[in-house]
Amino acid sequence: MKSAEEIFEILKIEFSDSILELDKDTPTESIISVDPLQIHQISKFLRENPGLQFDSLMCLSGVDDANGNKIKNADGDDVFENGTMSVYYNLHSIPLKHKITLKVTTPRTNPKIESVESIWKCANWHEREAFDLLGIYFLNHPDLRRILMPYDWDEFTTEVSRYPLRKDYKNPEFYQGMKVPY
Amino acid sequence: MREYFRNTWLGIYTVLVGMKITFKHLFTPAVTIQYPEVKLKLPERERNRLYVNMDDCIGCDQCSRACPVNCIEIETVKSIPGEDLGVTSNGKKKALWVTKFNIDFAKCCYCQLCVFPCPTECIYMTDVFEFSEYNRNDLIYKFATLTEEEAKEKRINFEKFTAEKEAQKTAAAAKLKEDQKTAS
Amino acid sequence: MTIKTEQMVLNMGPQHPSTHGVLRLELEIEGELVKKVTPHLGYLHRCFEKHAEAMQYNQVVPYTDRLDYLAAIGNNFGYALAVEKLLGIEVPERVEYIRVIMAELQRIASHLVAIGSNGADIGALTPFLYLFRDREYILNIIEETCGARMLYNYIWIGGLSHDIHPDFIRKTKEFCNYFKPTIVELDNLLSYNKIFIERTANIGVLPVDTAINFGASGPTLRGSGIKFDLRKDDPYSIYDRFNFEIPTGKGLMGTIGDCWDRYYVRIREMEQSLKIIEQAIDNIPNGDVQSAIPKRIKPPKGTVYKRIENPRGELGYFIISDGTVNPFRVKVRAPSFVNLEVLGELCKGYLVADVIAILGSIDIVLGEVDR
Amino acid sequence: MYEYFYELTGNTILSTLIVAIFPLLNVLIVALIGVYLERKVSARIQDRIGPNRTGPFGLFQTIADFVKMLQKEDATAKDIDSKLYNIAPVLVFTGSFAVYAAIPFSSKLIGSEVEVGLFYVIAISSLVVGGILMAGWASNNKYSLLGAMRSAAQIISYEIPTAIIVLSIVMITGTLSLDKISNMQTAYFWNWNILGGAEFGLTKFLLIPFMIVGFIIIFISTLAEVNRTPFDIPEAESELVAGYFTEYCGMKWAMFMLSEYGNMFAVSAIVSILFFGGYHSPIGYLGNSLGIEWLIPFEQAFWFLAKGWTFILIQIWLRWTLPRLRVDQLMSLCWKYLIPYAFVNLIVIGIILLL
Repeated sequence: MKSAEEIFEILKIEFSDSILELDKDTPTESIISVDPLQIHQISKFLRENPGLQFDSLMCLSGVDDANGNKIKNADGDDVFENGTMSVYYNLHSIPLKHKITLKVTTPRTNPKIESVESIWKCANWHEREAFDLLGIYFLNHPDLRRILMPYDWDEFTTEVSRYPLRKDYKNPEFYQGMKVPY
Repeated sequence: MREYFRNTWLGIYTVLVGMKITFKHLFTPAVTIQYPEVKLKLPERERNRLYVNMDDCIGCDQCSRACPVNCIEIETVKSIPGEDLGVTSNGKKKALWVTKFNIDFAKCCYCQLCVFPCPTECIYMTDVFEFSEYNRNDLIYKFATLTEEEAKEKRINFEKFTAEKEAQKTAAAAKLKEDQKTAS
Repeated sequence: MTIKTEQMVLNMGPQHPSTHGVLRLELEIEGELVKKVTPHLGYLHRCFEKHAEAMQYNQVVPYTDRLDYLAAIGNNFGYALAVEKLLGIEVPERVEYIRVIMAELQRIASHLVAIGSNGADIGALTPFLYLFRDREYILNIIEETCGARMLYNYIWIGGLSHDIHPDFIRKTKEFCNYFKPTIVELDNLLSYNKIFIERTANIGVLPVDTAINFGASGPTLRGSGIKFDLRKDDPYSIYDRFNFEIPTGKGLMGTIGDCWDRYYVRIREMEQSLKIIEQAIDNIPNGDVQSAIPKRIKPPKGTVYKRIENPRGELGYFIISDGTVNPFRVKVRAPSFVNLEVLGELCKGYLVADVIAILGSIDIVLGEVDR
Repeated sequence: MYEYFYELTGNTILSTLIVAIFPLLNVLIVALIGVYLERKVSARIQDRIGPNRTGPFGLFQTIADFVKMLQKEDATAKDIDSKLYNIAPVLVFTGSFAVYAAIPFSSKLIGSEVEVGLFYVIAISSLVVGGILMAGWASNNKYSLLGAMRSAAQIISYEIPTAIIVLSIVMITGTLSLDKISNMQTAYFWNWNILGGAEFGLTKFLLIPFMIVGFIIIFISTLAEVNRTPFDIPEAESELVAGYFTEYCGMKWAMFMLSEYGNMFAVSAIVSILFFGGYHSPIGYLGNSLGIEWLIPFEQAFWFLAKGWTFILIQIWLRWTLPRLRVDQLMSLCWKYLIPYAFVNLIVIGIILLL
């Protein structure tokens, strides 16, 4: 059993630059921010290090941070500019019973994060969901398709109505000829 | 070989055990009820269709705000002095005409969140559960006791009253100005 | 002479008697042999996460009911615990006890449906109806207390919507006594039936390491033989006060981690739930169940991930608060969603009929998969 | 029967049609009451009440269903092979109906007293397979196709243990005529084949256990031949929606149902003829003791129907108790269990008869 601080120290030694910070301000759990393009390496280490053994990925959640400036785009919709997207990884070790939360942040335009699908298979659908609802691209994901939304959602929608869980999402007017807000 | 005969034996034996159980159930009384004729007694806390006792409603809009699906629609008109709206059963004095109190039961999710904040306990859930309709619009229940004309009248009254008040105010202001002017 | 064979694509669902709702499985089959299973989701997507962002914290509770509609108490419970952790409030003892009893009753009710529909998928319709009859007892008990049969909105943040009904304790005890012989009957009628064993033993074997890697949880994970139950391993509420065992798959009829093990774990879990209820029911302290409910729920900035053991597995709520009355982000780690992913792995090389048996043994609820 | 009407009318076609009315009526009644019983018994087993709205105790439920089915639009999919699609239900029904030609309902009520009745029954009931395959193929539906393939494999495989057990009965009785087999088990129930046949002696007592085994085997395999649970995999509801008749509706669907229930009664009748004395009463005839000759055929018909219905009830009871086997397990049950047991049974019976 290790606390988040100890794990942070271990990671800091192993991956000096990729480990960005330890956020201890949140009331419930500490969050380790890492580099989005190194998450695969770090995850692999976390899983295979005998002192850590994070064998289970409890949850992977994409979040639209809704920061940056709110501007109006050409169509007159409010969109965010220069904001960020985050993905939170809640890890757990069944044999050692410790938990940790990782966080990666990526720019809002063209968000790219390394996939951890090859380390924890359950990340597959979670990542597809984050891609589907937030438009976060996971590099090296074997099957990055929409999962909850229709597969042809892109064809009928505009920029602001493509990813529903983004904070600047607007319902499209029509989908396959059907009026969306009925 | 032993396994083979064991399988045969188990196959026959477990089937017979199952048949014994189902045979016993052939003669147990049915647990179902004949619904439209026989109805279960519903518990007192049953959460089904909402009912609003308009005599007690003070038009505070709290239920509407508590509703997670926005199925309650309330419109109110302020009363003008001199109008008596009566008091609620727990002694609160009403000050608003409730001109519209619609609940859309096609949307309602029967969560009871609207019942708790009501200060006069006038909205509550009843045990009525059979209210299907052929037309979706028939599921919008209108609880407001005022008729359209009355509601219109109240609105006009209030507008008149505010207009009068406004006129008085402007008159007063004008008068004040004039007074000041004359004073100066 | 070589016979030319072709792979056939069989669409199972979204309208199919045994996909437990609107799940579409794309089966690639050779004859009856399944080569690949691709689940397609989203037919029941109701935008829970987007909705939750527009609601106040307490208004989200009725929406959580509709995730796993067979175990709505568990959903309420997890959400309430997550927000309570954000708020940092302690709930009264009485509330904790009632919550645990309700959650365990709900677990039994949910497992009854799971077991019954697993049997019905394999063709045994009669046990299914017997189990629904027993489930009715539980639903009646809960209905008497909170007024609803399926979508309870019972566990609130910081308390409960109602105190228990005066008859609650008596009826729950009656149910415990009534239910024990029916488990025996169920075992004789279905669990030890040779045909049922043939259909489920050695089918859909899920090894432990695969199960953990796929994030499987609940009976699906325990059926593979690992003792992992959040009620023991990461105790929440007051589960650490009760004495119960974690049933695991032992491979009694075949290989460890087969469909029969997953099925049997559920039956044994119902017994353990009864044990917890019996320990808790006599010790409910007095108190006011609504005393800790905050007037205005406005948690401080922060994130929380709280998980509980729902009947189908680990139900996690990941909530980000930005300090306003609305949650900034609510992500549900739905057990069925994660467990379903393993289906593609399990079904390879089995027959079409086995896909049904395996799907039934994983026990998904589409309301939770699609959210 | 046929000869009687032929003498009466002098017309082969007319007399055939008249004779065919009795089994047709029987099939219709079996389907009507069978469906009702199926629903009522399943309801009782499952602690429910079952149909109880149409008529007293819901007795008219099946009639109401039938009327509904008649009125239904004959909706068909676009890409079906319409010729085969339309012939299939007729062929299936013909197969199951033609079996009745050789079944003796009583000593007087026999369609045709063919000497090779058993042979005919086994042969003609295979016609059903053709119909099912046609239905599955013509529907242009993958579920139907899978169901049809399963069904063909199943019915053909299960004919082997049936035939072997029939063979052992033929060895004991020495005839293929169903009427003669029934007549050999006349008078009292200890003369039934299941209790070793009519001849007393050591052979009879030695035969009893093997006849019981034979009965169990033939009962299981006939269950499989009529696609009843636990062998209803061709129409396995939870896997294949409805198997080979997924795409059928209205009257064509009703034909399949009719033939299913007709088949159920037919196989029950065969089993009762082979092992339970056919139309003969287990306790002697009232007509004999009262001296009323004409009463005997009616009594015989009663006993025959009673035996048939008993087996139908057992089939229904089994259906609502057991889960369903998988297609390969069904095959292994047939080839690995029933056929070896049936063979051993046959050999042992042969040795006993040699004694």
